[in-house]
Amino acid sequence: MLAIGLSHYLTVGAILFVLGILGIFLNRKNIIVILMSVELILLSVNLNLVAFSAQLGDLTGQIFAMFILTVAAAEAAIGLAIVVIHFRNRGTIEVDDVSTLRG
Amino acid sequence: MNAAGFPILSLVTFLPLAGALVIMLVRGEDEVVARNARWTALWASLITLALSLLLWTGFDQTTAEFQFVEQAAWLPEFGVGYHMGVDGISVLFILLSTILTPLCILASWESVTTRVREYMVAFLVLESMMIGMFAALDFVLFYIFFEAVLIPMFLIIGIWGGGRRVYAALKFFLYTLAGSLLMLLAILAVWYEAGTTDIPTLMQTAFSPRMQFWLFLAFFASFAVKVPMWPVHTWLPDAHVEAPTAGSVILAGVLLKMGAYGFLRFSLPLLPQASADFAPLIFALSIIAVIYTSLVALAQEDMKKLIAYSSIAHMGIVTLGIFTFTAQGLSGALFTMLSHGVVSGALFLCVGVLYDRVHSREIARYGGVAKIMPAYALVFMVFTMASVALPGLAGFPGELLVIVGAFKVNPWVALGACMGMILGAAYALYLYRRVIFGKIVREDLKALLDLSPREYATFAPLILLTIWMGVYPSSFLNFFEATVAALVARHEAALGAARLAGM
Amino acid sequence: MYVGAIFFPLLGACIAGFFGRWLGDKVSQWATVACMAAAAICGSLAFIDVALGSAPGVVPLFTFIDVGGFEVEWALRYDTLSVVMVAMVTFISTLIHLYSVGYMSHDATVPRFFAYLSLFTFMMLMLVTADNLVQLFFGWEGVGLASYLLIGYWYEKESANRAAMKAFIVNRVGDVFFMLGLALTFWTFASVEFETIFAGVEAARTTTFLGLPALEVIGVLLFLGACGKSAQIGLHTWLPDAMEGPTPVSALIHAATMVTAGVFLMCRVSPVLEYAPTTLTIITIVGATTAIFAATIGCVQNDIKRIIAYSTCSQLGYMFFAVGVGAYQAAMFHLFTHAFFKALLFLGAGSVIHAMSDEQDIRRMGGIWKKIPFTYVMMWIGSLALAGVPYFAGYYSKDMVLEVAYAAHSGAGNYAFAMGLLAAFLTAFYSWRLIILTFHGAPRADHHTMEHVHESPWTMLVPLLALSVGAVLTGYHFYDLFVGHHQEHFWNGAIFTSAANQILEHAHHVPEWVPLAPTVVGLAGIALAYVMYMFAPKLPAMLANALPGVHRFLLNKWYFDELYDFLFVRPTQYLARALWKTGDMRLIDGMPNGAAAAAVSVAGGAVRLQSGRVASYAFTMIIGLVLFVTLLLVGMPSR
Amino acid sequence: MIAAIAFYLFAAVLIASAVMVVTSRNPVHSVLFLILAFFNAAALFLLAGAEFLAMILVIVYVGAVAVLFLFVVMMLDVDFSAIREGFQRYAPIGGAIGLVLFAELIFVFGSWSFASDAAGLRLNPMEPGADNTREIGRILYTDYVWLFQLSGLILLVAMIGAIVLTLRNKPVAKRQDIGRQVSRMGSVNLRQVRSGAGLAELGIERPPVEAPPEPKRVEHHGGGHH
Repeated sequence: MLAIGLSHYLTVGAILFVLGILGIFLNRKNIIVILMSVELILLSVNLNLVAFSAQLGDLTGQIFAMFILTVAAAEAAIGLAIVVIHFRNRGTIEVDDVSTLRG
Repeated sequence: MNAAGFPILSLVTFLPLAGALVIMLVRGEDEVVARNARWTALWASLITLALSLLLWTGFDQTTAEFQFVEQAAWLPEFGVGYHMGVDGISVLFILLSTILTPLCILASWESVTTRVREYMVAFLVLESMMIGMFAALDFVLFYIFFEAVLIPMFLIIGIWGGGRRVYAALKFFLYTLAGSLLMLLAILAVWYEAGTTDIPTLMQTAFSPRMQFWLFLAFFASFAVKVPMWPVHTWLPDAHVEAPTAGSVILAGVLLKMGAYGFLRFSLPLLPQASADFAPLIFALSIIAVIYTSLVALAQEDMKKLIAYSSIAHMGIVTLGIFTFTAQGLSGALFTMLSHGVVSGALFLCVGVLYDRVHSREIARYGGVAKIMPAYALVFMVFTMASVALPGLAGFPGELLVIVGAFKVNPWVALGACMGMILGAAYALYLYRRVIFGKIVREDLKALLDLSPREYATFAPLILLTIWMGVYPSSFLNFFEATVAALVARHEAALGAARLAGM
Repeated sequence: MYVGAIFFPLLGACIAGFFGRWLGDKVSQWATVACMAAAAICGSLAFIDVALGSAPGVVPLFTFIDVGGFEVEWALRYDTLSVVMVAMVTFISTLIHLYSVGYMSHDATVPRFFAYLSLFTFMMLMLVTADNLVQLFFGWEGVGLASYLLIGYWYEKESANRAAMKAFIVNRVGDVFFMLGLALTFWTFASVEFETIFAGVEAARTTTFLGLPALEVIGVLLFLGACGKSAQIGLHTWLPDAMEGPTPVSALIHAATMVTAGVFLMCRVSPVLEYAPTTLTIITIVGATTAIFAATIGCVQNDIKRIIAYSTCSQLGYMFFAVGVGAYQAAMFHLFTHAFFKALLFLGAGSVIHAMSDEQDIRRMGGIWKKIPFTYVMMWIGSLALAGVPYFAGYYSKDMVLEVAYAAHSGAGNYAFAMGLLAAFLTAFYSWRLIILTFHGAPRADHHTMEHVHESPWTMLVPLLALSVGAVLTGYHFYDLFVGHHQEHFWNGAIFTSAANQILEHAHHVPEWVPLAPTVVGLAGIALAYVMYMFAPKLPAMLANALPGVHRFLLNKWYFDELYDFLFVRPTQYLARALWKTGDMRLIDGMPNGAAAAAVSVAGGAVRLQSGRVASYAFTMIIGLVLFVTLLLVGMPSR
Repeated sequence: MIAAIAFYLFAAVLIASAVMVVTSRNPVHSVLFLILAFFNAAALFLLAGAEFLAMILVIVYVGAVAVLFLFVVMMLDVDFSAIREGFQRYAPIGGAIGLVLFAELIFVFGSWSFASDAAGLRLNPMEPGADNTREIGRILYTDYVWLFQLSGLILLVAMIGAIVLTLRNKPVAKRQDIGRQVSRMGSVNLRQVRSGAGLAELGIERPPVEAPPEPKRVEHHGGGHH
């Protein structure tokens, strides 16, 4: 029980993932929290990759995690930029109002 | 290289295209452009007509071989080539196209006033594609022309048509396209099987019965829509009603023949077994078409729609004749196609004459026209009678031959076709009676003018043709006699071989 | 000469039809008359040459159709049968052209009328000189066209248009059978040329078609075709209505020539019929029924032309049953004489109508015999010939027809004889009913009309006179040639009778009361007419009141029109509408249009999914992910 | 033993803070909890032996991303109470979906095992005793150099994108346009100005206003072609 194995990491990753998804549902109006939830989800993925990497002794997982990190950072930057200009234009960050995409 | 000594078929095919190019280059004020476009189009089509008459004189009627053949490598690695040539089946259709086009241009001389240049370009392109389709001896080439015909016609209906033109044009386009896509599949299958798309080569190729079955269905889908056969005919009345007069003329005169031509050119020689197997189905559909559409025509309130339905009935006779596989039936079908091209085209022109004056196609709107337009009444009478297959006029020899041919195969089928004759007389005379006869009740009709010289010029060749075809049909029948005989012989040989193989 | 007889009328038609507007009424009408006269001279010369001089021949023109053994030539066949018709048609047609000059003088479009009339004559001549069935069909349909045009000549009259259309379409029904018969002939004999057909009849006796003897089927089909043209019962409905046309038309087409085309056809194909006994029986029965049926209707009609039309119908019945018992010569003889006296009657009636300012109802005539004595006499002559009073033309031919029917000694023959006798009685009765009501008694027309009653111009009277000569003399004069002892030499093989068929011989040896009977019943009919309309004018009304059912039945022409209307016309109209509105617009068009509409509505639904709310998209993605994982799990192979 | 306790501790804190991230009412708190979550995740990475990644997580996520979040949240004047409406409405469906997903994930883990030849299929096996950072560097700069460059490019694009998006181009702002300055032609007169003279004395020099060009005169030839 006390030996920490792969499954422990995976369980933690799964919980984190579900929490991230829950976060999207719960804060469906607040786009900032949604972005944070996405970060959580990505974190859970990273956790899984690292866990597998450690278990198998294969560095590829960590390399992958690094790339994910990069993309996550870029995503956060762009996402927040969009939030900022949206707020600047509309005065709110409520996602429900964003429906001009409907066409 | 061929009897004429120069590539006459390519010349005839692409000359109208050159004319279209010239028209497109015309610049200037609208008025000038329109006038130039009209004259250029007329001359281009007349020169094409003159050239195509060389086909008439130079054609050797005694052989079933392809003549005036031109061949050039195109995609040799795929067995696709530029191969043109005519035999007895196709040569007269080229002539029909070249004769009808100048008449159409004449007929739209005054009635088309907007975008004249584009209209004339569309017509010349249309002519070019039609001729190319009838002359093509390569499947891919054929398919290209076959499909390309759609585009100018689509534009002609969609731009210069009547009130519901967009609906009609779309319906026309979608129906035809849906069918021809299946044909594309079939062509691919044929190519896959035989490794070439050269039609004369393919005619020597025997396909397995299973393959024939599917190929026939695919071709059938395409050609049946084009003919059109019941129950995929409903695009035709709409297209006819909305199309401008000249568009209707070409549609009825040439475009409908493309389907039947396809049957003759591909289904019969390439797929003899499947053709024989499917003949009962075609008979049934044809008879339904003849009786059903004749009845529907009887109830029409729109002149063009009535004539459109009558076209479907006549094409039913054509498909019936083709699938009798007798010399009489085939010749009759070919002759009916030609005569129908002339007669129904002329009928649409007749409607156009009234439409240009009154701007209505409603039958109830007219009555008593004979009183003020006696010459017109006579012209209309000639074509009406030709349409009901009165002996001595163009419609009769074809219909007679088809019925004689059908009688051998199945007397009841012949009886069905004959029912069409009765109903045909009924709807045609009913139309004539309501439009031409009776008392003039509407004031505005009293001021109508009789035919103008331009209209005389349009109708005169058609009347001459109608009478010529009726009185001396053998001058036309001789053209396809050898080809039809060869076709029948090969068909019977193929069936015989299949029967032997079956045993 | 042979070609001229046929093509002069066409020339006349073209002159009047195409150039009438520039030539004027006078020139064009006289041009057609001249052309017809030339044709008549050629025709008569041909008659002398071919029939009397026994020199039949064929004048080939050019190839019509030649497809895979189906060879048809344009050719003029001159044998006795055709030349009799040619002579008669050209002669009567010339007279009627002449008559029309007077009759149509007040019409607005005279050249058109003459063009039609000449066109009709040309077509009729093509019909009778045809060398093959297709050319015959050309003439057959051609006369149909001409009759359509002529019936509908006054196209502003709705009833005329309707009658014209009816005539064309009813004829078409018959033509269909003709065409089928033609097709079967071709597949039986491998030819449609008469020469080949007649030569091959013997060999074709064993051929069967659908289990029936082919010759019988051909015979019945051609007979049905003839029924349409010759207005036999069932397909007769167009003939009375055809009286909407101008009177010369009625005389030419619907009495003398076109309607007899059916009889001519039957005689033409006599070699085939000779081997089709069942067909002959059918022909006999139909012919006899028509004879009596039309005669009964004729007795109660009030329109002067309709009465004569029904009488035509009835006389055609006579001809048919003569054919039916195998006496083609007798049929031709009756056809020949009938043409004269029936044309005379019609033209006389035309003269009456002309005099009465276009009044056709005999109930509004009467008391005019003193004012138009010439016409009156002519009508008498015509009626006497029609009723078969001795020494007039009809006497010889009708007697002959009834004698052959009696001599046939078959069930059908006896039926035909009885019906024929009864019809002869009725014929005489309604003829004199017509004469008495028209010419005698108190004038029933209004004062204004009566003042204008006048004899017709000479152009109308000359033809009457010429025809009356024919009506008196043709019977006596041609009896020997047509059906008498010289008949074999005269016909010269144009009519084929098998060796077993000795009906004409038998007909000359019937019991003595048989030739006498028609005369007796004819006179009785005349007498009855005098009693009922001259001496006791109240009697007809009483009779009609006593038997209202019968009277109405006859007055409504046995309800044939109503029956056809109910059986064919209305269902067709209903079906046409139903097929169009339901079949085409709802079902066939409904499928693609429905598919398009479905696509539009699905797309509309899909559009609502695209709300533009990012959160919804995110939800959808997540739900999709969950579903995807579920799918993976379910699809994962269990271990 | 110690490691196990540490794992449970960090994992518990990680999950707890993640819960707080998604449920806390104030986004500032959310961000702070997010930072806490990242720290704990980094600790877990450390426990798994991925030291380099753990450091990167702290530096990049905590140092850059989370701070960026914090900036934005604090910078934008958002009425967060309004935004929280509907929080309850979607909780059940979110919970249900989360539960299903969680159950599925657990189910996957439960019924899953390594392939027998997994060890042989490794691309970059760790050598026992090797330095994690050194190894990663070695691989990253050799085998994955293109991908590495690409990720750099992505970051560059993201940076440019963010700048372009948020750059305010106010029309009133004054900017120097060197091109216009250079291309300016001699419309400015140089003049000797007495030193010490103010604008009030001299007035503002403006370039002379050009007179509008005269309309072009159309010449009419006598009898041109028509």
